[in-house]
Amino acid sequence: MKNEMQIQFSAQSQNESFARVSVGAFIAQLDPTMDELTEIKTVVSEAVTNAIIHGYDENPAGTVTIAVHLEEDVIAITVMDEGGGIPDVNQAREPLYTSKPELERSGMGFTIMENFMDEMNITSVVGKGTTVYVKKQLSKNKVFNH
Amino acid sequence: MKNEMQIQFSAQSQNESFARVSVGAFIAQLDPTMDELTEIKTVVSEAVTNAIIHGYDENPAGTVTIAVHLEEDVIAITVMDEGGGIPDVNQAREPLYTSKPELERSGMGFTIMENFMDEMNITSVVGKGTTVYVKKQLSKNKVFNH
Amino acid sequence: MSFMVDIEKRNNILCVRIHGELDHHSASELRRVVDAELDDPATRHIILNAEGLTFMDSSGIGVILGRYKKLQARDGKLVVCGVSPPVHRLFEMAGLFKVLNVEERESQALRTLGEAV
Amino acid sequence: MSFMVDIEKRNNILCVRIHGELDHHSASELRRVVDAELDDPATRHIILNAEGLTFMDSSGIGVILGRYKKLQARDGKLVVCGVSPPVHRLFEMAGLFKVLNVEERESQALRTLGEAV
Ligand SMILES: Nc1ncnc2c1ncn2[C@@H]1O[C@H](COP(=O)(O)OP(=O)(O)O)[C@@H](O)[C@H]1O
Ligand SMILES: Nc1ncnc2c1ncn2[C@@H]1O[C@H](COP(=O)(O)OP(=O)(O)O)[C@@H](O)[C@H]1O
Repeated sequence: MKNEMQIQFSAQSQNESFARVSVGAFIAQLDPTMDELTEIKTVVSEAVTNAIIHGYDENPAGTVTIAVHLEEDVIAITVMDEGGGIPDVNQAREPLYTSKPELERSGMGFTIMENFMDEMNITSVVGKGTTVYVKKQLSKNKVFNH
Repeated sequence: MKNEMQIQFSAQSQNESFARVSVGAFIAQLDPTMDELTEIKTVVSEAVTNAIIHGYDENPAGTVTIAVHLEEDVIAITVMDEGGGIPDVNQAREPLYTSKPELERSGMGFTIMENFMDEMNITSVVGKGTTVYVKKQLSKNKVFNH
Repeated sequence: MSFMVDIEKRNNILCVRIHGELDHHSASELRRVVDAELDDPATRHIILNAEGLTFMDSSGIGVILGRYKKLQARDGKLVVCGVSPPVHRLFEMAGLFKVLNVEERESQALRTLGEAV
Repeated sequence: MSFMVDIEKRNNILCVRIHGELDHHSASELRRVVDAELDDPATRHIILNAEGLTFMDSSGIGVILGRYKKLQARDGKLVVCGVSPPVHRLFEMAGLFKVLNVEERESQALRTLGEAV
């Protein structure tokens, strides 16, 4: 089965839960385990929160875009913003690194995303925006294939 | 409060429930009553089903777009397709009229949408597509304003 | 999405219990299951128990009317029970109460069809 | 989204029970409620009861660490209880168990802080 969707919404914190629920409802058709569903919702929450806080400095005029692509048992998610961008992606990926300690950010966002998914790619251009691509193969079919 | 989102997805029937859940999660921030939430989910389901069945003849290559705009206690929803279009909109709006009785359509979709919302507008061009715009003021604030 | 049909046969009555969300997507599942049973000419009446339904749109009306017509052809009855207020509203809008028998519970529906419970 | 904080004071201990989804949006609510109580210098320890939590992301880690630092400054302790497996995993990833006291239930957390229950 192949399926895809895209959602766009204004950079407001109350949309973080909307984003999680939407992606969760979309991937439900692949019948993920509860753990997989939680992991994916967490990853979406991290990436969307980053776009809102770091990308747009919580300016609601900004737009966050999420694209989800399903094919067989593989979920690919792209979270995009056209915000400030990341000057040093390698530094940003480091556990506990945050550029906004004053907002009590933990610096764990990218670490969690990397841990919960099979693959993570970050493309960012300062002044242009950031795109985070993550991919995960659901375990179920792997189990049945063996 | 002002907020907006847009979702796009391929014209497949399993996305009908995704569309309802997404719109439901988005409007939840206005704290609608259970009845209002059910009405809006039903309206979304009707319009999306029409786009998939009538607009695209269930061809998954088609894309359905939903845009939701919130402002104070007013919800405005637009459901768009770039499918076959409606030759006679007045006829289409009539209760029990359906062009696909062989699919056991009831012809009640537009009647339900009109009944559950305050306003409904249909724009359609044959060969270009259909846009359904619906609007609803949530009751809560009305109650408190008196 | 969650949709489930379970069925039970009692003489010439088919009891159909539906759970979850009935829309265009799940309507085809309901149609498939019920029509397979209607292939047996001994099945004459249907009781549709909608107690477990959490959502329904006009696709549900279509599939119910479709089964109603099939039963009419064999002089059978369709009785619906466990109708929630939102589903009730849709039935009313579509004028379904003019053609359908409605009972509160499955036991009453069975009695309506002359079955001892 | 659903998020709720409720608090109870027991001598110098603030019991904070959180329910629903803790993300960046709701973290500010939790911060506001708890910091208002920490304005009172008599509040020395916090028990964070996460039993009712249905979702948490790294924003939750940030707000918890922030309160931990505030308590350290007054020689107080932060004890967390009712941690579900998904939340446990996030705590582990962030190394929170190195600095936080964790107990299974609120009664145990109270005992840890020397409060009779
Ligand atoms: N969408 C984004 N736009 C701009 N900068 C970002 C974005 N996402 C992440 N960053 C940068 O990467 C850093 C690390 O991100 P992350 O690991 O999620 O931690 P945190 O969000 O807690 O700071 C952020 O502090 C920020 O500087
Ligand atoms: N998006 C659409 N594209 C093309 N035709 C449509 C669309 N929506 C509705 N129609 C037309 O309007 C008619 C009435 O729609 P509706 O009241 O929803 O009933 P039903 O879907 O049960 O046929 C349909 O049968 C179809 O001919």
